[in-house]
Amino acid sequence: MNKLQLILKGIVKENPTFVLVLGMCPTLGTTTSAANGFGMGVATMAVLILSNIVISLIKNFIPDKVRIPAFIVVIASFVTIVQMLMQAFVPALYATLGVFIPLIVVNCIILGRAEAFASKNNAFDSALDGLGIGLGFTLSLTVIGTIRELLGSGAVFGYSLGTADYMPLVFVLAPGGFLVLGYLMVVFNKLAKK
Amino acid sequence: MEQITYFAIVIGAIFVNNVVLAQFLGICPFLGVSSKVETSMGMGAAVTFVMALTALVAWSIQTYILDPLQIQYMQTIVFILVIAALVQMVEIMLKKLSPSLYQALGIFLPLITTNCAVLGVAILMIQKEFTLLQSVVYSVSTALGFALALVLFAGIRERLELEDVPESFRGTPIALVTAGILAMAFMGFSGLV
Amino acid sequence: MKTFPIGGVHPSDNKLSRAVAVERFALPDEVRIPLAQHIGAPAVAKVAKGDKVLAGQLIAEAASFMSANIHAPVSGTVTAVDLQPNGQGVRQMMITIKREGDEWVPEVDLTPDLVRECTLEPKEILDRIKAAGIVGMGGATFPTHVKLSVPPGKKAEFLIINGVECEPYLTSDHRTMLEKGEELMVGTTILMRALGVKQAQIGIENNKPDAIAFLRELSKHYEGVRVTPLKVRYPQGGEKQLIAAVTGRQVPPPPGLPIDVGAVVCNASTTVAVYEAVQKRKPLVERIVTVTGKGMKTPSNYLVRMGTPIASLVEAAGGLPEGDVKVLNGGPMMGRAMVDLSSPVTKGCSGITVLGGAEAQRGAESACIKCAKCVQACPMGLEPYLLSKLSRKQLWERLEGEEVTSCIECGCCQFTCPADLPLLDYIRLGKQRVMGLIRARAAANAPKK
Amino acid sequence: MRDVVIALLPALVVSALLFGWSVLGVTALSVVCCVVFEYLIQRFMLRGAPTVGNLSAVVTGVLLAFNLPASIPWWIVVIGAFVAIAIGKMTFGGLGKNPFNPALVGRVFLLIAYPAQMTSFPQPAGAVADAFSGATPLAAVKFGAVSASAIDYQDMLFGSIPGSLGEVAALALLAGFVYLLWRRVITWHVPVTILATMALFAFFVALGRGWTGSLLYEFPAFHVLAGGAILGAVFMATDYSTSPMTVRGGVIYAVGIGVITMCIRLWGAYPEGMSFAILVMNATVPLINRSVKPKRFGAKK
Amino acid sequence: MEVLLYTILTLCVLGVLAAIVLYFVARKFRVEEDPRIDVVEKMLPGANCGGCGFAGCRGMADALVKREDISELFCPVGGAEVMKQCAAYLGKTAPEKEAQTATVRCGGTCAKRPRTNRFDGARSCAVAASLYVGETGCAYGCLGFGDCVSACAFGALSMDPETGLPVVDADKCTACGACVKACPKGIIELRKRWPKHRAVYVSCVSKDKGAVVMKACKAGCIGCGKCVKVCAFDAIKVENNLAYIDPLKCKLCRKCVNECPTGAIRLVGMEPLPREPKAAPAAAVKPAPAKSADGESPKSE
Amino acid sequence: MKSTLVNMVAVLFTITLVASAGVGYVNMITVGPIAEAKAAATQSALRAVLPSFDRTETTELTLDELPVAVHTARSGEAVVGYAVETASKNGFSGMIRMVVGFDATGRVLNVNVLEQNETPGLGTKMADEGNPLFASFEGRNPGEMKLAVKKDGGDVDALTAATISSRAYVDAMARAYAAYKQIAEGVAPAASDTASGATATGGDAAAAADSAAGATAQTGDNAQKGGDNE
Ligand SMILES: Cc1cc2nc3c(=O)[nH]c(=O)nc-3n(C[C@H](O)[C@H](O)[C@H](O)COP(=O)(O)O)c2cc1C
Ligand SMILES: Cc1cc2nc3c(=O)[nH]c(=O)nc-3n(C[C@H](O)[C@H](O)[C@H](O)COP(=O)(O)O)c2cc1C
Ligand SMILES: Cc1cc2nc3c(=O)[nH]c(=O)nc-3n(C[C@H](O)[C@H](O)[C@H](O)COP(=O)(O)O)c2cc1C
Ligand SMILES: Cc1cc2nc3c(=O)[nH]c(=O)nc-3n(C[C@H](O)[C@H](O)[C@H](O)CO)c2cc1C
Ligand code: SF4
Ligand code: SF4
Ligand code: SF4
Ligand code: SF4
Ligand code: FES
Repeated sequence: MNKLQLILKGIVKENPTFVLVLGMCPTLGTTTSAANGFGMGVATMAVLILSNIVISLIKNFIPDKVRIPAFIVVIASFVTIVQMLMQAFVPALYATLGVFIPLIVVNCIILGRAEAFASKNNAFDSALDGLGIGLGFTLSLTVIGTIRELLGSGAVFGYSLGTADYMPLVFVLAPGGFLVLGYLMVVFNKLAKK
Repeated sequence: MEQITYFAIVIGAIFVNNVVLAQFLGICPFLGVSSKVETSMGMGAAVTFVMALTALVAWSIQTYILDPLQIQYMQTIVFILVIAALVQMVEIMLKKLSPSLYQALGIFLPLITTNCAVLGVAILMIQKEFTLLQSVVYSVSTALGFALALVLFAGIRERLELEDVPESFRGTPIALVTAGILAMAFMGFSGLV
Repeated sequence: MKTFPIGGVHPSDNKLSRAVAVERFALPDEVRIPLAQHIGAPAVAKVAKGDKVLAGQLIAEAASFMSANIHAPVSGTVTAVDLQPNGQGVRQMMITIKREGDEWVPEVDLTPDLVRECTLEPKEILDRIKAAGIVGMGGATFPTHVKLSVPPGKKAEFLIINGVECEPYLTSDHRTMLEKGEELMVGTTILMRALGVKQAQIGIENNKPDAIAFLRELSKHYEGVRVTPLKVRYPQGGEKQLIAAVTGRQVPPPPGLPIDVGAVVCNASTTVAVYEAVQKRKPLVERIVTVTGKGMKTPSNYLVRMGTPIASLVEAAGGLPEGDVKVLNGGPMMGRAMVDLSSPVTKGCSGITVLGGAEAQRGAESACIKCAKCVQACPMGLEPYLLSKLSRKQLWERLEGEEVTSCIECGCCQFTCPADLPLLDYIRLGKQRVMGLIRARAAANAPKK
Repeated sequence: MRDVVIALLPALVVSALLFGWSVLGVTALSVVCCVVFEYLIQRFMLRGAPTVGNLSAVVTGVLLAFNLPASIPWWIVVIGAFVAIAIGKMTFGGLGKNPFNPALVGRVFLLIAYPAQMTSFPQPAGAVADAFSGATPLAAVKFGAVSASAIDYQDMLFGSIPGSLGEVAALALLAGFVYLLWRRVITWHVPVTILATMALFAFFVALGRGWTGSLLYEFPAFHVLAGGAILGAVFMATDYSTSPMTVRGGVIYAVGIGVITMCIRLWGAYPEGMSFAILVMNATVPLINRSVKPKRFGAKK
Repeated sequence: MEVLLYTILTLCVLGVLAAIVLYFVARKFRVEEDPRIDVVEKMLPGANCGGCGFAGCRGMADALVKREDISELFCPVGGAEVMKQCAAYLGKTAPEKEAQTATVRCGGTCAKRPRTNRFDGARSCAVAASLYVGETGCAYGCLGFGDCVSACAFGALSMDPETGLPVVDADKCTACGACVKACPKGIIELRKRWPKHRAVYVSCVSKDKGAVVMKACKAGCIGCGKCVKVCAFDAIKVENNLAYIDPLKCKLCRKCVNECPTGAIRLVGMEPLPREPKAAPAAAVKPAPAKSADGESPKSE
Repeated sequence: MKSTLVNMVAVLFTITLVASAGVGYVNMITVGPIAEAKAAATQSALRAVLPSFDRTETTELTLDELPVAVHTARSGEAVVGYAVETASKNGFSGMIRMVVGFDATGRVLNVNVLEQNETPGLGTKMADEGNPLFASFEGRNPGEMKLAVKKDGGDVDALTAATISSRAYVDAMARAYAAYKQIAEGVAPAASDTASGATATGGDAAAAADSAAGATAQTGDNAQKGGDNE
């Protein structure tokens, strides 16, 4: 497969959110604003790329029965390391993204990609796959976050449009997350079909 | 610390802070394994079992290893390793004991590992400083909350199967919209505990 | 007032021909006699083209136990034994006879005298009924001798005569009870004798007070026979509903049969036919047919020979009204729409209903609103909305699980549905398919045993 | 559906007398929006034959309006109608296919989205001066602004209390109930079971608390008359497509609604729980329909 | 340093423990399942249409792996290509099967087959067929409610509103046979697929006598037998008043087409032979169409 | 790869070994910076509600079953103010936690709502700038006010349509003030049930005290018997 395609497929054809429907929890939980969505996306992408690389490197040595435990330890280690590094050296960034970081461990996408892609391909392709899927994820989360923020609190990336009083707050709460994602998925599928 | 009654833990975990509908945990299996009532019950049972076990093991590890050794920062890794191993175990056993259920749960069984709900519960119960018994009650109730949402949902989706839902909404989108409405309904429980 | 336990509807009864005395219908020039006029195997033709036959002569013989004899309704020449369209346009084997006069086989007693006395053994009674080709005239055309042969291990306790006639419009049983009351009573005692039961009840809906009073009076002279008035509620005449109303016992779901609760049900006209077969050796070659409808000039009850073209009955009752009409073989609830009026009257044909205008039209189907009215109306405790949906989606296994085979096809659900859904159409289809599956399964399992 | 609209009229009239013209304005706007949204969606998105003729959108519109304060800003009504019809109903394919009560989806959405506007109620004409200062009796008692003994039951029967515009007039709603029963649109089981469950629940809680006269918050009649109990029980819990198909299923569903409503009212954060309870039990309806079958003829007991 | 030590110790011990436990559990609960089933399932198209006669692709994969002789098994959707692939993987021989297309054998258009009544029951061929003959005088013809259309999972069928008959889009048809099963009248047949979707077939299934057919439908086969006489390949038979062209014997010579007095023989994808006075039969044995059929490459998908 | 006991154990062992070593190592190099960052965060939270100071001492109390922390801020020897971490569980939905800054005389300087789960648009207004609740307290000494919302006959302007949240806010404020009184003036509030001490100086130690807070809270019941010791 063409390397560029490898990256691009994560954005539309295998979009983790709208097509694979994986990693829904952070998708819904962190998209109360565009900035949060974006931050989570980027953090996930970082871990995804790292873990994809490592897993594709070690895949041949892993017996079937301990595959998942082995992969998950790798992922969790990366997440913990990223978390600690951020906490120590960029506390400001950590302050905004910190709460989401441990969630990355259990983000289905990461293990999903480890299983579906990294465990079958070489390190370079896996890295590209991680990048592509990560970009798709970031993009989706940012879009969802933007819409929820706009509908729920009348702001875009934190800039208030001054309509906050007229906006239905539900959209930044749990139900709004489900609703926005549901309708976005319909729109995405319609667009992707064309 | 406030005295938390077991009743409050149960009601809180099942209704008020339902994992799926209020806490956004475990959404993937919630969407994936909720098209049939029978499978959803199976999944609910599997998750309950895994969660109860996780609660026991995670609590013990936290109390007897991580805390005394002052290595709390290893919490995530250690817990997830334990969960992964447990799930793998359940999977292997299920394949033997109930192949039909295994077939139905398909790829979602390994996903219990990454079911945020399981890790989430383990971390939350430690955060809430529950005793062992409280932890188990809490995680089982959470799992029941998960199962409840799953089964309710499966019922609705089975019904929608028979109806002619607009083409573009079939599948995940309608499930999400339904979940949204259900989440609104569950907001009514807020403040109960 | 006695009635059945669940469901039911109340359509307006429209018994236009209730007070019209039965009229003997002119003999037709040509009759067509289908070989399948009953449930079970079609009869086997005993005559060929060119044969001369007498009225009452056996022209087709029962093919097996579950089958029935067929006799010539008129005398004449057989002109064809071939496929002919029935009322639904479907090709069926029929014997065509060109009538020449009206000569009967000699053993038939054609006098109107009442013969009360019957001293035959049950076996002999059954043989005569079988020989006369009697089948249920209440609609199901189930061979009566089969019904009367109580299987070993079961015991009949009640005989119930079905004089309910709950279908709107139809009055043939009603007129039979009024005009052949004595024959009905004697027929009842014969059936009791054949079954070895001590008591019989005649169930009649409360909208026929004249028949109730008349038969009550007569029943004083017949030991063990009682008249039971019943609430006016469709389908009071359904076999299972009638048994429940009269005895309080519920026939278990399929494969449960009335005999499982000790009951045998016979239609009033069937009972009169039994009288004629046993006491007068007269086979089943004629019956009373109600020809009715709001657009008909003279709604009537005719005594008609089998095989008479239905078109001639309609003509006699004033002809088809103008406009869009629907002709039903049977009543509006259970009748089958006909597309070919030249098709013949058969043993199960109790009435021809002509509906016109709005009555003939089914409303345009809209979405099911889940109002549950069909569930409340179903006398069998089924969920028609679900059955119909599952049938539409061809989910036959689930349909079987929802007990579609219990459906008696009464049409209450379709009648009551505010969304005008063709519920029964789909349920019937589903029931057929499920029965097919069950049979196939039974066939697959049978050889192994 | 026409019968349902007719049955809702008495309450509408009483409400208009109590709260003035705005009642009619809100109701009309809600109905028009519901009908228009349904028409547009059916026509341009589902591409089906128009279905507004069946009047179900009108019922949804009226019931949505009945769940709003008379003083609600107009744009909130429009949003509510949109949510009710677009999300609550047409997403699922329209009439009869929606698992949740559309009007309640709209109402709960608004309640969560615009809590301030949705919980300030105008004072009805003829009310005891300022007894509740814009809070419903339930809220007033629950949040301790008024003691339950100050409740005037006569006002509650006739509707002279603050509240959503259609929920206050108990007698008018009951008249509608009788009409629906008479026309055989609904059976009595669900409404009566809900109200009875609520009354009994209140009674036992009161008993458990030793019947302390000072706070008769648990007084059964209070709960039956207060808030949306009657409106919900008679008109919203009975909605065909979102309630069970069998009588026995209906009773289970109704008990569920009653219990959840009372739990929310007594111990939850919200003063009123009817809408939530109905929605939650709506979700259980498919399961109830699956497991509670009608009594089959001839089946063994 | 201590902390680091503990960290390593804890995790390693847990890791080893997990490995050991998993190993023993796995041994205790071992399940044998042929892993090839998964592989074969992935090779199959995954349409789950049931055209192969199994409940979904996995059923087929199971059979392919387990059965010794797989020459009976065929996936119409994947076609010979896929079957070869599977067979190669499993080391078995693939079945050979000619490509086929669904063919609607009824020419009774609205214009040629007048309506004699109107059906107002459920809009379903299966239902109508169980109730009566249909809206026209022909007891064998298409009922026109499109059960076949809804049976086709590939969108290959559609109803032509003009004729009231279904039309096959041969490019989309995978010959799964679902429509054949769905049609209660047995009108649809899977026939050999020629290049460019050419075909010659009798577009009628009526077994009625000629006179009856003519009364009901102007396009029906009357069983006159003229086509039989003209066919040089012995491909046509008349039985029960109905001609049938064997698709495997037919060479698309088209001679029968002009012979049919009612036009019941349909020609697809080709120009008819010029209508000229009878040509010498011998000259027509190797006619143009055969050449052109060979000459043109099959239409690529 | 096929699984055997040996390779399973070996692989998992290796992976966990490498992983734990890696994580452990990163932990070692990050403990210090993380602690510093946390301390800085606490300090900045305090600075937000207090005038400038150069060190704080922290006292942990339990008032009405809820833990309260009083940070006494000094500039040199002079007390410049007190920051009280307080809470109320009477919120519309759940706990409300906030930091209240008092000056040395007990006037409210600033309030920082740390945590609340109120209804957005109603109760959440308590965290907005210039909301009526804060406006009622700003620059005033709670001791001189009637600590109740106006509806209940007090001096505090409530948030519109959110009396519950307002009451909770006032409740938290009252608790903060009581704690302040206890520390600043040594007056044990009548309703107080406890106080236990952990005094520390300087930025770094504040963090340590912070992490000990949990433990203190847990033993609150025992500490009660100890009475107030500072
Ligand atoms: C296979 C079969 C066997 C039956 N056996 C008996 C029987 O043994 N005894 C009996 O009383 N009726 C028997 N019946 C008759 C039915 O109970 C019933 O009378 C008949 O189907 C007509 O009823 P209906 O007009 O209500 O449909 C049998 C029917 C069927 C289809
Ligand atoms: C819905 C329904 C309604 C029926 N109504 C009558 C009726 O009114 N009168 C009647 O004699 N038979 C009626 N039948 C037929 C009876 O079930 C039963 O077949 C008949 O009484 C048996 O007697 P027979 O075999 O002599 O016809 C009805 C059947 C069904 C399914
Ligand atoms: C959806 C909803 C959300 C509410 N949220 C809050 C809240 O966050 N804080 C609060 O104090 N009261 C809340 N309430 C309670 C009501 O607004 C209640 O009427 C009010 O607190 C007391 O009335 P008052 O403040 O107008 O005097 C809420 C009520 C509803 C229905
Ligand atoms: C008895 C009855 C009650 C109804 N109640 C409601 C209701 O509470 N909310 C609503 O949106 N529609 C209601 N409808 C109208 C209609 O059923 C509703 O729009 C459907 O849920 C749409 O599928 C009701 C209709 C009937 C007959
Ligand atoms: S036709 Fe069948 S399903 Fe319908 S009411 Fe009658 S018995 Fe019930
Ligand atoms: S009566 Fe008709 S609309 Fe009502 S539930 Fe039954 S099928 Fe649906
Ligand atoms: S047209 Fe018939 S054979 Fe062809 S794909 Fe469709 S259903 Fe299958
Ligand atoms: S071809 Fe058969 S299935 Fe298709 S519309 Fe005609 S009758 Fe119906
Ligand atoms: S991300 Fe939570 S379960 Fe998938």
